[in-house]
Amino acid sequence: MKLMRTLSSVTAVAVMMFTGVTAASAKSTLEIVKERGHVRCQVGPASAGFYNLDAAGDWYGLDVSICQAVAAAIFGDKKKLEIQSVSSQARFTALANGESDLLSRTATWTMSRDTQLGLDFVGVNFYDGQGFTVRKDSGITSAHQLKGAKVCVTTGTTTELNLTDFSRVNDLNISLLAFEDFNVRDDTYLKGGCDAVTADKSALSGNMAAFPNPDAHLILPETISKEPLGPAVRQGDARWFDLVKWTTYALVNAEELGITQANVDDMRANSKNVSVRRFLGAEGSIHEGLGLSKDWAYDIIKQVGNYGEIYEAYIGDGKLAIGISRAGSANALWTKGGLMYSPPMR
Amino acid sequence: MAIVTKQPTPPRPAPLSESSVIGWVRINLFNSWMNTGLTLASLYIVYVAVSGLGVWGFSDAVWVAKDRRECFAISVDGACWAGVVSWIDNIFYGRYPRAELWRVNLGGVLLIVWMAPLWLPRVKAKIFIGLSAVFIYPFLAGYLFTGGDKGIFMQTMVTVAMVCVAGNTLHAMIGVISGRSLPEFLIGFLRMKEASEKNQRNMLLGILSLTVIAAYILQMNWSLETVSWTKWGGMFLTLVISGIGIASALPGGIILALGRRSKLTLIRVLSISVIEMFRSLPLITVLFMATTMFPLFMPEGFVLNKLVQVIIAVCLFYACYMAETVRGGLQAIAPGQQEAAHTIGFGYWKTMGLVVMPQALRVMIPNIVGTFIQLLKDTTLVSIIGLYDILGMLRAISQDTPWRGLYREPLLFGAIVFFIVCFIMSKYSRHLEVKLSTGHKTGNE
Amino acid sequence: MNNDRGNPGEKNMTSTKTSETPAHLASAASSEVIIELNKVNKWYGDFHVLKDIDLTVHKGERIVICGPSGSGKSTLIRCINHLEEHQQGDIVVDGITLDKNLKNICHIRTEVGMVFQSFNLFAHLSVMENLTLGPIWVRKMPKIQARDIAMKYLERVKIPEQADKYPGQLSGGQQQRVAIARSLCMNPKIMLFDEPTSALDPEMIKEVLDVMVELADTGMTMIVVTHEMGFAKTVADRVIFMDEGDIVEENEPNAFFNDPQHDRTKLFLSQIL
Amino acid sequence: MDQGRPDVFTAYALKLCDGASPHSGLAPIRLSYESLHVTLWSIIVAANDAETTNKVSALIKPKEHFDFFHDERVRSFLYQFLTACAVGWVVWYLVSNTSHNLEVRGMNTGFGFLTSSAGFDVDFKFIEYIPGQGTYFDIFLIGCLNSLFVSGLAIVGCTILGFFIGILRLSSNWLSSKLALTYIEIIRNTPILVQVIFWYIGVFSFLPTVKNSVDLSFGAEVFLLNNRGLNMASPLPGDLFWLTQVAFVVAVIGVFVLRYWSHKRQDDIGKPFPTLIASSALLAILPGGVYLLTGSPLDWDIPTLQGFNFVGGFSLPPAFLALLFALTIYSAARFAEMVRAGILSVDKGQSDAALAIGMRPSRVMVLVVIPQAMRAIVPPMISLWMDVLKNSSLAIAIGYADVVSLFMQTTLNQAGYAVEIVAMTMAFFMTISLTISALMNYYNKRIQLVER
Repeated sequence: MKLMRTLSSVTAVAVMMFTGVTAASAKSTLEIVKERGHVRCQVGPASAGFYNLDAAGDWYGLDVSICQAVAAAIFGDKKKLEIQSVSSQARFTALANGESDLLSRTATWTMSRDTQLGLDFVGVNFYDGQGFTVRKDSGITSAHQLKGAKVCVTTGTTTELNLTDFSRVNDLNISLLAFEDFNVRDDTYLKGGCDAVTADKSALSGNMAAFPNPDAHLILPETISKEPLGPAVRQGDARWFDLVKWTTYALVNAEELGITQANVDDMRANSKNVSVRRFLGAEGSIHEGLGLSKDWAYDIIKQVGNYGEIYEAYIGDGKLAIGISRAGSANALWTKGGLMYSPPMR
Repeated sequence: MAIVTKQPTPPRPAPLSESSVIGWVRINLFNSWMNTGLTLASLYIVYVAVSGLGVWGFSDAVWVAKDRRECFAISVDGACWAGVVSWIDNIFYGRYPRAELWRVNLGGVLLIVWMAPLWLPRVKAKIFIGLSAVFIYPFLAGYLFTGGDKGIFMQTMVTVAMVCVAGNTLHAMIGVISGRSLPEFLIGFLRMKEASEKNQRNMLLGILSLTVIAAYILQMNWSLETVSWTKWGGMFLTLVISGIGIASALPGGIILALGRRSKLTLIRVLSISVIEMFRSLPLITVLFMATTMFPLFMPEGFVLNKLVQVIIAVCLFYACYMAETVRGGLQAIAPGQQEAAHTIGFGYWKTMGLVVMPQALRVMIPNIVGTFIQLLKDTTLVSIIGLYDILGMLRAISQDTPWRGLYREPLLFGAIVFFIVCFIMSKYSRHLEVKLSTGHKTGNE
Repeated sequence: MNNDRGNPGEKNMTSTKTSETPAHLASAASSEVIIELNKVNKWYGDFHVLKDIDLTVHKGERIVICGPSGSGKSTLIRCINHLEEHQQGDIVVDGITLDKNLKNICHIRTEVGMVFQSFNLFAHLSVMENLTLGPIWVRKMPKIQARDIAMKYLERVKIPEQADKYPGQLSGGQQQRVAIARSLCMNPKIMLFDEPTSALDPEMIKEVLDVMVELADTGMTMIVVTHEMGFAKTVADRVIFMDEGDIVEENEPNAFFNDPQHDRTKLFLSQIL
Repeated sequence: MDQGRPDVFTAYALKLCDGASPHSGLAPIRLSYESLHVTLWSIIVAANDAETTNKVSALIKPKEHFDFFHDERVRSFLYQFLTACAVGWVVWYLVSNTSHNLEVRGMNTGFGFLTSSAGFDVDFKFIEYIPGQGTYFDIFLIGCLNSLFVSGLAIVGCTILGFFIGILRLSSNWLSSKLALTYIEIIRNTPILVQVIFWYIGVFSFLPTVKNSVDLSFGAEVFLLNNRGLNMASPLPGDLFWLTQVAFVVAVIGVFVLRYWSHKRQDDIGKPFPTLIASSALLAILPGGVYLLTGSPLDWDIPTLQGFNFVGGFSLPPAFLALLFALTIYSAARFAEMVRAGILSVDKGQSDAALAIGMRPSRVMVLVVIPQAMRAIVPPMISLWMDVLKNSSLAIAIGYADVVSLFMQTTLNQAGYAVEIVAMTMAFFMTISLTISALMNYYNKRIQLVER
């Protein structure tokens, strides 16, 4: 009997020791994060341009930069960040039950998600739309010519829904071929297994870059769905919601004010523009509302850079980027015809 | 009249056809038209496999390249192993900080040192070494991997573990050299042989407490940087999950197997229903259930991280597998053993603990190794629910921008790694089966 | 028991050999040779098991082979019905030489019945099915006729009431007798016995030996590997002593037992008598 | 603490009452005390079942004093009571937490969602389902049917292939047995998930494009294999077609009658009747004749290439073919080992005896060795068939629409209701597994050797 008793107690203790369990009381998320010493950010299974792993084991991408910005804002150090990757099927439940503080993984902001799944979308950091890639030699120039075609799609995401709606609305009687792994989807498409591939246009152009001969394919002009992608937080903590929202706006605002990672020090020291000084904390007290230090914006831009720099580094035409040009797309600044707009920070 | 042969005829060597190669080939490969057909078909299959894979995988494979574009440049249809080579650290250690990799390697070396005495001849008290490896090593390894500040409990357990591993290694060396155990050696060394039993014991306790205090002081200022579980990954994470899985599946399996055989109706019905339920479910549904339901089971604010959820699910699932192995082992033990134990006055738990279970364990060892291989292979399923184990990492290579679209080579590399590990272990379990000359067919395979 | 095959039923009980006068070696030469081994050699890998064995057996003759274990006596009789393959020399059974030709081998095996030390009854078939399996599938005999023959031989071995039992339900002695009946149902010319009684306890040995003695009286050619010297004395025409792959001594029974020539035989007889 | 044996105890105690104490020669004065003892325990004994222990000494030792704790029936009752309380509390605790958490998170519960319409389309389905009108329950049904379809085919495939490779493993041909061994070792030592993905990526991306599909039906354009799947013609029954179906059923009954009659005839005159040819002739002529008489009412919906894709006919997606292939190959390797072990477990003497009565080796295998080997093969085969169903859940890795990927992933993702969806999926797997094992256990008992 003794043997059994010691056995069970030891295993119980071992399990407790491993969990790093924090019994959080009803404190605010910011307090929990500060107490914990790092931000827990949740991304999905690796997706090029937004969040994927490099050979050294570090995460990089647009969504990862958002998480780094939040960490920089709170702790002044973008490294105080723990990134968890959650499968698409458990992503919303993982956020809802407190495993992570911020969900930043190309989740489309839809009404049902915003109202039914216990979370709030803070804003849009990337405007995307679902499109089609076809072979140039197939002669298809518009999505409406896809009558009776077979289209490859990845399962478990809204792309499936949008394709079915698009086919039903234009009664194209499209038959879909669903894949779990996008590699296999593209491979089947390249081998002629389907006539077109449908996904968010950002992913389409990113994958096309990796085709053996990218210029034999083209992305159809039509966008069959609106895909506003943005980070989301748990419902019920307005202060934390504001903090994340204004961090994302800070990135855009910095680009509007022309503040870049390089010139942020000199801008703070001797810029004459009042909104720049107020933004970088040289004067005024816009930071109190968020419960952060006064040079929260300075830390963000110093360590992460503004929205333009992030976009070019991972999405645009930087070394690690997937080659989606920003000019003329919805992701350009509002001054350049895009939709990226930050409310005044004063 | 009797026919008698006086001298025995001398033995002559076997005729040529029996041992010559041509004879052997003729007998074994081409002795009937059906066999000839089989041989030709087999030769064709071997040729196709070797030439196809060989050419693609080796002759025009690219071993060093900066990114996939360069791979295409060097050889379009060859294998691009460069991606796998550059991702080696991720594949084996996941995102564990590269500066801290020594801790993972140390943990592995400690386990090997700790378990080695079990295979060395003339080492006594192997049961203690085995049990300490299963119950005390996890604390030392746990601290090594997670690091961070140590509570009182953690400090004591780390001290005990350090003393244990030092003692075990010393004990094993002495055992191999001189065939004696550590206490006997110490007594002889300090010429206390003729001293009374009592102060021999006091002396040993004295030495023990001295080492414990020394170890405690040693580990006081020894602190490691915290590495959160989210950074664990690759083969390291697979081994952690399957290691903890097998370590807790055994006791769980024993309890469930005893429950299944117990005379108390309620306990029997409960254990049977638990075992049958988990044995009829696929592991993937149990993992999904764990990731979606466990958070709901937790009280308000109590957050169970995903790795623990997965480990609990794997332990529950494999405890039921192990229960079947244990039941097979128990059935292989002759009922006479139990009756003999009863006749000398043993109660139920003593009979089980001291007579039946040790023998059953000996019979089950090959099957336990078999179940461990199954567990190791099944751990790859955690990649489906988002943990970056070895398979998760291999599938992530195709996302990394320089290696976009590279997914065949990593998958093949993973298959080869698993084949090597599992093949060696299955050969070892067959060797164990022969060595332990376990005639009993437990048939859990 | 009639010897010319193909004539169903056992009307004419003529047998070329009168059973009441024990045939000794001289008169056996008159009847034709049924088994002939010359210069037969066999190896297990490179262990030389049978060394230049020469043996001729006449129709109706009863041979007993004895010797220490490992002397190759079981291998010898297993070579006769090709359960073991010999590498050199040739074996002629009932006029057919044993070689790689499967048809010949099967033909010889139908003429040669064999009884094993561990009975080897078909565990998944009842006693009746065990007995009728051969006649139906090998001799292509109608089921009813096969059943009659089976019942006849079950009565011969005195256990007709066990017909519908399964081998697992019978005692060792009963199983061995069913095994003998199974071989007899094939109407063989020769019966081989490979230590039929060494796996039985004492009182069962007697009931099996009685059946064998009665079978010998019907003039069946028999080669028996056994340690039952009593059986050898009463029934055998010739006793062969083998040692380390050689036929050391061959003699008719009372000469063999009363004054053995070879000292190896003397030593063996002193140990077992 | 030892396992008491209540019913023996009571029976024994009763014997004591009528004075016949078999063992320790108790003095009769104990009598009254024992009867009191018996009545006291009747309630507790009722709660226990008839446990057995052979601890005879504990029973016959006369009870000097009424010792509450050491009496094993009390103890066993206490244990069960404690376990019942513990389990009850844990279940209550979990349920209360779950319901509380569900409310806090605003996640909806109840099975009502099964009737609400599902928005997404399914690419491979047996029953009619239009996205938008079809309900989540239809999705669950489609998922279950797809799982059973792939598992059923895989079970048949792996049993046949496994048998063949098992026999090959034992063949005298050294090369083919070694080849079978390498195949088994490779398959058993790599994770099945890697194999499923390998089959999906490796093989099915090498299939030809739609334009030059491989015609498996020798030019009749009925079976077409390409990398979009296997397209085949689906039958469109005309009005009088049911007559042909009836004729077919009659033909099948005819075959059984013929087999029975031919066996009887073989018993009488010994010459076996060529049942095989006769029955196949019957099966072909009777339904064929009726079909022609009723003006061949059946026409086939042949898949024709229109534009990009085949229209008409029934098509199996590549994910299905990959999963079927992976499951069959993986389970066949395990089954081959079982077949080999089963055949080796049959004592060599059995084949010696069969050979000794002149049987040809092939007939020995069929009549003697394999029937007995089946006894050793069937029990592990039961667990193998259940494993095939369980492994079919790996479809989620390659996107084949089985119950786990359709219901447990996509539906859970769209609609929530985690608890209900998980419960329904588990219920599906448990019912199927338990039915397979119950059926096979029944078969297993029937072919058991009759032992003494």
